[in-house]
Amino acid sequence: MTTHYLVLSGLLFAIGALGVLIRRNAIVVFMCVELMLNACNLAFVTFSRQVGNLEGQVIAFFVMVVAAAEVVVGLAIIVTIFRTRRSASVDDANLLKY
Amino acid sequence: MNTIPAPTIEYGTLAPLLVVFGAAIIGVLVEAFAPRYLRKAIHVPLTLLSLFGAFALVLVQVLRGQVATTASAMGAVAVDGPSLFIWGVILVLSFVCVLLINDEGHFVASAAAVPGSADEEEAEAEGGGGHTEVYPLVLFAVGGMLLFPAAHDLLMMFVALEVMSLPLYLLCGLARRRRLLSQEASMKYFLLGAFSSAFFLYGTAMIYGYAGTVSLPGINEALAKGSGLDPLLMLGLALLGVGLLFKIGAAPFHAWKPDVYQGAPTPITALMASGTLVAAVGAVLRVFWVGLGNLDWNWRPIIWGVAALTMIVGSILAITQTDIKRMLAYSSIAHAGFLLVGVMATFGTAAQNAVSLKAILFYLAVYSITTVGAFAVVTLVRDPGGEAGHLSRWAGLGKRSPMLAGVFAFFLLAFAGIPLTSGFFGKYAVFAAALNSGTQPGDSMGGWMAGLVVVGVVASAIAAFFYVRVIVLMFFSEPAADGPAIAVPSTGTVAVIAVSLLVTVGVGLYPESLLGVANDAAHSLFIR
Amino acid sequence: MESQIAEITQHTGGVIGVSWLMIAFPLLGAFILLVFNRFTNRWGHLLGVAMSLASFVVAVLAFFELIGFGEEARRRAVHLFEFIPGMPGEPPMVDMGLLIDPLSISFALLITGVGSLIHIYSIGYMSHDEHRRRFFAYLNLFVAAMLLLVLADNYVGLFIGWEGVGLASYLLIGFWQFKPSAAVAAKKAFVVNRVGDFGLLVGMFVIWTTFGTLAFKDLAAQTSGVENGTTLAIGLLLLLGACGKSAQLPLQSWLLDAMEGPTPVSALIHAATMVTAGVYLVVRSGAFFFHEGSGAALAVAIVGAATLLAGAIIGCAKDDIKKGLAGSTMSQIGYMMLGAGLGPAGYAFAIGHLITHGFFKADMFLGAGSVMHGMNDEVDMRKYGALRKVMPVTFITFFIGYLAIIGFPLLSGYFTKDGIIETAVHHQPVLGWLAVLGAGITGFYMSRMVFMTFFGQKRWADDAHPHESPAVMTWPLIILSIGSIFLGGYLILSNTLMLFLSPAVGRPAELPEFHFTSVPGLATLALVAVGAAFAWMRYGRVEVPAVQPRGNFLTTFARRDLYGDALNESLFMRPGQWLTRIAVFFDNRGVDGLVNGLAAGIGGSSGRLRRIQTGFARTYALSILIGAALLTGALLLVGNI
Amino acid sequence: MSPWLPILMAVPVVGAIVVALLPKGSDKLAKQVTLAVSLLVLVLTGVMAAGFKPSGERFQFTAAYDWIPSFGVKFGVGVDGVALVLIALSVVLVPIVVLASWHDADGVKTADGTLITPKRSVKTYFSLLLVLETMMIGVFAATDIFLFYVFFEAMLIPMYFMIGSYGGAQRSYAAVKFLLYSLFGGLLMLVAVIGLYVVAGSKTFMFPELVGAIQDPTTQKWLFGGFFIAFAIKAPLWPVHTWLPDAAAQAPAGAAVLLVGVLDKVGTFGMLRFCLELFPDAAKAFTMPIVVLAVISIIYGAIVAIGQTDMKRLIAYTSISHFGFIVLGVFAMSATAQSGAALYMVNHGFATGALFLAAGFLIARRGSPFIGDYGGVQKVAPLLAGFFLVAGLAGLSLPGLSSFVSEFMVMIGTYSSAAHGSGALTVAAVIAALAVILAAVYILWMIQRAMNGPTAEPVKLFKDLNAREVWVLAPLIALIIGFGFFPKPLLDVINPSVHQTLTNVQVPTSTIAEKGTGQ
Repeated sequence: MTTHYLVLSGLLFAIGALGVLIRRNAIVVFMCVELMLNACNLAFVTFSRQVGNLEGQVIAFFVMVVAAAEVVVGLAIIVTIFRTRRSASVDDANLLKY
Repeated sequence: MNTIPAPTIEYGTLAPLLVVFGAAIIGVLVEAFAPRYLRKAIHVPLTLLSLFGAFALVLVQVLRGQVATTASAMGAVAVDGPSLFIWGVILVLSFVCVLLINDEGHFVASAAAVPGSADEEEAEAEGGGGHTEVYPLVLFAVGGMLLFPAAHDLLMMFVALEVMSLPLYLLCGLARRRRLLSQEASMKYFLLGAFSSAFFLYGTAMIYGYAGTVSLPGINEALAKGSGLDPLLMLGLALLGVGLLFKIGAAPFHAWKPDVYQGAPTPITALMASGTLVAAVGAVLRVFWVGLGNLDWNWRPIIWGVAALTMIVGSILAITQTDIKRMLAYSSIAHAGFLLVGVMATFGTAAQNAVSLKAILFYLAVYSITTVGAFAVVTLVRDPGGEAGHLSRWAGLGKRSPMLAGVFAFFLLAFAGIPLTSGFFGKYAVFAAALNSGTQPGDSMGGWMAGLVVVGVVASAIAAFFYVRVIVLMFFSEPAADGPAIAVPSTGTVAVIAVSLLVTVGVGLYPESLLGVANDAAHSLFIR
Repeated sequence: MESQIAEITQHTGGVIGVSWLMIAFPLLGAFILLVFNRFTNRWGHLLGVAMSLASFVVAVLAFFELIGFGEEARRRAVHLFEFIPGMPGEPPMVDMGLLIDPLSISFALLITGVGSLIHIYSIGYMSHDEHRRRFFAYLNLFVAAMLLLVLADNYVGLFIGWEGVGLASYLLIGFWQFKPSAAVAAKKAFVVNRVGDFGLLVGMFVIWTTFGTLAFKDLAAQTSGVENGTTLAIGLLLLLGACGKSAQLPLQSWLLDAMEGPTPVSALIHAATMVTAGVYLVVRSGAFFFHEGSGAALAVAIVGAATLLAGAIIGCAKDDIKKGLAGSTMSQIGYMMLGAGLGPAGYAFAIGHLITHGFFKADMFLGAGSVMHGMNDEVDMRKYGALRKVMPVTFITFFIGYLAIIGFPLLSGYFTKDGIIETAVHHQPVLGWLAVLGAGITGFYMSRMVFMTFFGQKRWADDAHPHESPAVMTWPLIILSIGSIFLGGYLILSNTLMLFLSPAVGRPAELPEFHFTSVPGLATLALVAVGAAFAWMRYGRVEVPAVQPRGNFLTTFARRDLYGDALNESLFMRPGQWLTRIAVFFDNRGVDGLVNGLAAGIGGSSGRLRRIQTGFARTYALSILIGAALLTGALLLVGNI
Repeated sequence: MSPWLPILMAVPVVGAIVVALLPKGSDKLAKQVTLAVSLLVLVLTGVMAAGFKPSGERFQFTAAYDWIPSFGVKFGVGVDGVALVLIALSVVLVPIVVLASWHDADGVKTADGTLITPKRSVKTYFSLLLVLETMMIGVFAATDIFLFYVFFEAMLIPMYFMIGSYGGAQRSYAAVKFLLYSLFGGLLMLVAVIGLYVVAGSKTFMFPELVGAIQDPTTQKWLFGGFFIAFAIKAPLWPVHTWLPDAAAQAPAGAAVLLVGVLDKVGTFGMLRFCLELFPDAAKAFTMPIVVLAVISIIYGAIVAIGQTDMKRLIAYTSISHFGFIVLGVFAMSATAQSGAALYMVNHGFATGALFLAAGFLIARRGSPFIGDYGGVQKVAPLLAGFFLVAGLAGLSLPGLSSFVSEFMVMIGTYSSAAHGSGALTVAAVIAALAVILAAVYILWMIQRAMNGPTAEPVKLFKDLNAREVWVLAPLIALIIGFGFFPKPLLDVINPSVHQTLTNVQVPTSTIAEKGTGQ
């Protein structure tokens, strides 16, 4: 029952994490992070049902709000860097190293 | 139907928090409605006053002896002794950092403008003073920092984490010079920060699944009942740890630190290196003591390894750095390791916990204030292209500007933990707490604690090398012909450096002043 | 035998009570001359002489006061000050004091007497040297140190004097330090002496550990009941010290080089006084050497016999007049050691020979100095010849000294040397007959020296204008030569010296009688005559080549100082240099290299590790993920332990 | 509560602040103020020392103020005999060093006019010197172990700057090496200090209260190790000695004097005071290994010294050899040896101080530390050569000079020590005695090469010592000779405190008890 949702959540999280690792485009990377957050939401909701209180569901709402705020900030940053470099590849930005 | 009980909010207790957030919101309004030429004139007093006011409110609580003994805001926020101490420290630090931020020329006029474009020139000509959004953003970040260590449940902690981090992501990208580096720092910090907070959140979810609550005391209770070996719990604990350790920059989650510290505008670096670290360590302490106190058998070996690794990685990698801010970033990593040694010691009886807590609080206070001072000095050493980051440009500074170089050398000695500086007593306090905890009856990790302290000592010795190297450069090398210029410091910067110096020297000579406060704070312990 | 040594009595008042003045006068002289430096240039030498004479006067007065006491009360200790205090509530570890007894006063008289003469002589000899003042300062320093050596009532005081004379010797050998040879010789003398000092030092350790005291007074009664091994060890260690100071085998090599110093120095330090300190030490420490069953005394005698032969052989081959005399000094001290190694029976002869040798050898050294003074400091005897006519006083005094040393009957050396030889033949026949042989060789080489210098043809350098030395130099010669004639007879006939010394060193149960016609005595005389005749054939009758001819193996052996230097070089110096080089290399590369290597290792690992920070955000993300995995794994692992 | 020691510590630091605050261009005034302050301290110390009662309490002139109650740390000071003589040594050396360094920061010109060190900040140098003086007094006076540690580490910093800013060509390498080496040792000691506090559990760092506090032998060994390594580095003992030649060779002569003469003594002082008394069982257990290290130091230092071409390095190696003697004396568990070691600390300060300063004067005339660049100095500068010689002779422990008494006591005490049977220590003493031969070689060979022989061409320009330089060396030489013949004033003060130490270590404290072991 809830196990499936948890597995799905785990899969989503893993996919998100993997996406962050393998995608170059900053937007996609960022979307993968959002995917991870949503995996969390799914887990919260599932657990909410499993443990039998509503906290998890409330948390999911909070997370959505935070994620939205993150999008705002994130896109602003990515756009700025795109405008400067004419590239949204995260690998291109590697002046800071060693 | 059940009636939803009206939440109780302890306004008095939470007042410092509310003042800061309130001021931040007013700042946004100012940004939206006030004419451009007025904005700075409003922002600066508003920001400083709100921080000062919040600090005053903290003081009032402490001096009136009204430190809360139960969690406030329906168990969401715990304004206990350690929280108040941390708040005080963060407020002082942010006040000081605002003075630095206030200085001309650190921030770009228009973040959106492409570097070198006509837009940028226009914005420069028009705005002159740079982004005034900086002020409300800083206030939000400070608010997040205040909330982060005080959060009494994991959700509040997550929200605080984001409130603290999101403005900082932006602030990192606002440097006026070396825009590319700044933007890159911003992006890296953002992506990695978001990545790690996803881990934090997923960990929270797992723990929620295990304990049925995200409230820290609730978790602890559940642990007391349960076997404590649930994979769900372990996974949750690990992922939660990732998020927290990321924020304090412990190895192997430290990679963002050097890049971000180097790229960000120096005043922001100062804020991150001091305020964020303090807040994050506070949060770590709270999570481990309040939330996972019954699980110390499990997490202490892990923290042992992380602490040792962090100290060594930070010290060793700093040796070959050539950029001063980057070097200080690695130094900050090493210091995070030393702090973790203290965290190791927070377990068991309340008395032992208080000793360790006192040590860490003291360490945090002295280290962060010295850090701010050091970065303030960094802002003054200039090249035609901005700050002279490369270490080779610092050669012979002692001859050009003996005062400044002397002060910086003193800060470095404090970082190295030479006696008669504040840093020494910080290091001593933490090591002493660690050894002391090792002798607690029945602690199977006693020998390990001594071992960790020896690792810390070795790391200190290695770390001393790169601090000393800078002193060698400044004092024992001949200045380059076209050496860096020393910017005429503004009153604000002078004040920052003076305050840092005063604290570093004062606490170095008479640590009891600050130790007493830390002691009182620690003795009231975290609300469990 | 020990029972005959008198108890030491504590003494206050009188001249003996202020006998420290003997040391203080010359010390003050040295102090003034060195500290006030240039300001004393004009009258410094006079001050030096005055201080030495003052010391002599005190010594003479003390001597008369001493013989005023009964025989059993002739050992007077004078307490000076607490030198090394003990732990709280305990007596001092070392109390500094003086011991005025027949033995020490004999030395004191010799040192101050001969020393004063040499001081006076030096006024003339050094008159042209711009650093004459400094020379007198060093001479005064030497006298003070030497007096401390013989007068101290404990081994530590003795040792301070011991090294003090070493220092003075170092300074005076290197007086003309701008000559590299002098500088090297000075250093060599000091270093070789230090080898001996090592022995003396360790000897003191053993004495302290065994007896708990370093004072002569307390030692005397305690030797009974001590293990033989311990006394043997002490004896051998002290002997090592004595060998160093007295240039005995195997530490003889420095003495010949020491002739680099001005001639009065050679006379005073390297003939009359300092080099005899070893004999003093052996006699003073007799208790250790003659403890029942101890072989230490035999070792002393053997060393003495070996050295007397070695010195004599070396003396035969030297063309340098001073080195020839130095070889002879070695040899004569060998005799003294031999005597001292025979116990109370030999002590008096050893000390007697020491005193007469002090006179006649000083006489000859000063004579040699007088010759050099007239010959532009030429030392090569092959450049001398026929000097008897131009420097008659020098010749006559030198000749008296010569007769004394070869043991010409009725002169000083005859009595003392013969005493040693006869006692040796009686106690240690082999060594005794070797000593007889040595006397023969002495006859040869001393004759050779006299013939080469004063007889034969002139072989002078073109610019040499030999002349007699001034009165200030000849009078000391005359006085010394008078001593060389009569002193021996006075001391030995009727056992004057032996009886005088006996409270301090004991005496044999039966007093010896001097026989003019004993077998060893006659044999000695015969051999000396043969040696002298042989010398006459080689160097008196025939012309001496002005250039040193190539000698046979034996000559080369002697010329090269019996390969002593070569031996030292190959055994100690070269391995030492190698060891030093290896140690320096090891220190730089090994010990320091390890430290620097560690530092470099950390730095290098830093340089490599920082490459992990690639600058790619995705790499960082990977590190976070790996970290998360590790954390999870570790937690699960720990949880399941 | 006696105000003496706090006053002694305050005077130099106040002086340092005054010097630092003097207006620009008042270099001469800065020097004069420094000299005046250091002389004042000397006088004050003299007056204080006159009131010391050797037969009285062990610690006198004690004072203790709460400093960091949270850590149980007190500002506790007080002196026993050994500390007193070491403080005396420090305050005697400082005015001498001030006078010796008079022109060191002005830009030193050689006899032929080449500038060997550029002009540097005079005020800084002299205020660092005064700060160092405070710390030197403090480190010996501290009776609170934490306070001791604070001074132990903090005194590195002024010395670090003195070497790094005012030293020779390789100064920064030497300064860093010095600092890191010492710091590393210090940190290990810090662990041990904490451990001591924690394990003893008496909530105090006051030394008298901690004596005997640790009973468990294993704990003692670990803590002993922490202290000992720090002190061994400081002393320095083979094989952790290599920082000293570099530091001493690169430091200006004055700083080198304080470094070798006083700072290093903190190591041996610490062994005597802390390693022995706090951890007596461990000290006894480790006696043999330490004695072996000490003997290696003695011989090794001497042999390596012989091979040096650089004068100051040579002197540094001789010091390593001498420190071997001191360590040997400390751990020989014999009253005589230990008194000798304590006395050696003082005498070595004078002797090596004089030697370093004389070498410094020589080097200032030529600009080269290499022995081979000199020759025949005696001819042109007899005074300099004379002082150099006496200092050198003190270095080779010539009897009649102060170092002899101490070396003699160390060796004879070691030889006769009853602590460990006579065998091993006897051998150690005999091997150590070999150093008297090696010492003659390294000192006299140096003198032969530098001072004797024909006068080298550049040396002909040398001027002899001027009045200032004579006043630098003369007091040292006077002390060396004076204490050579009359060490009683020092030993009378040292002996009771050594007695106390050995009582705490439970070793026979009588010199008499040492006797008779050879029979």
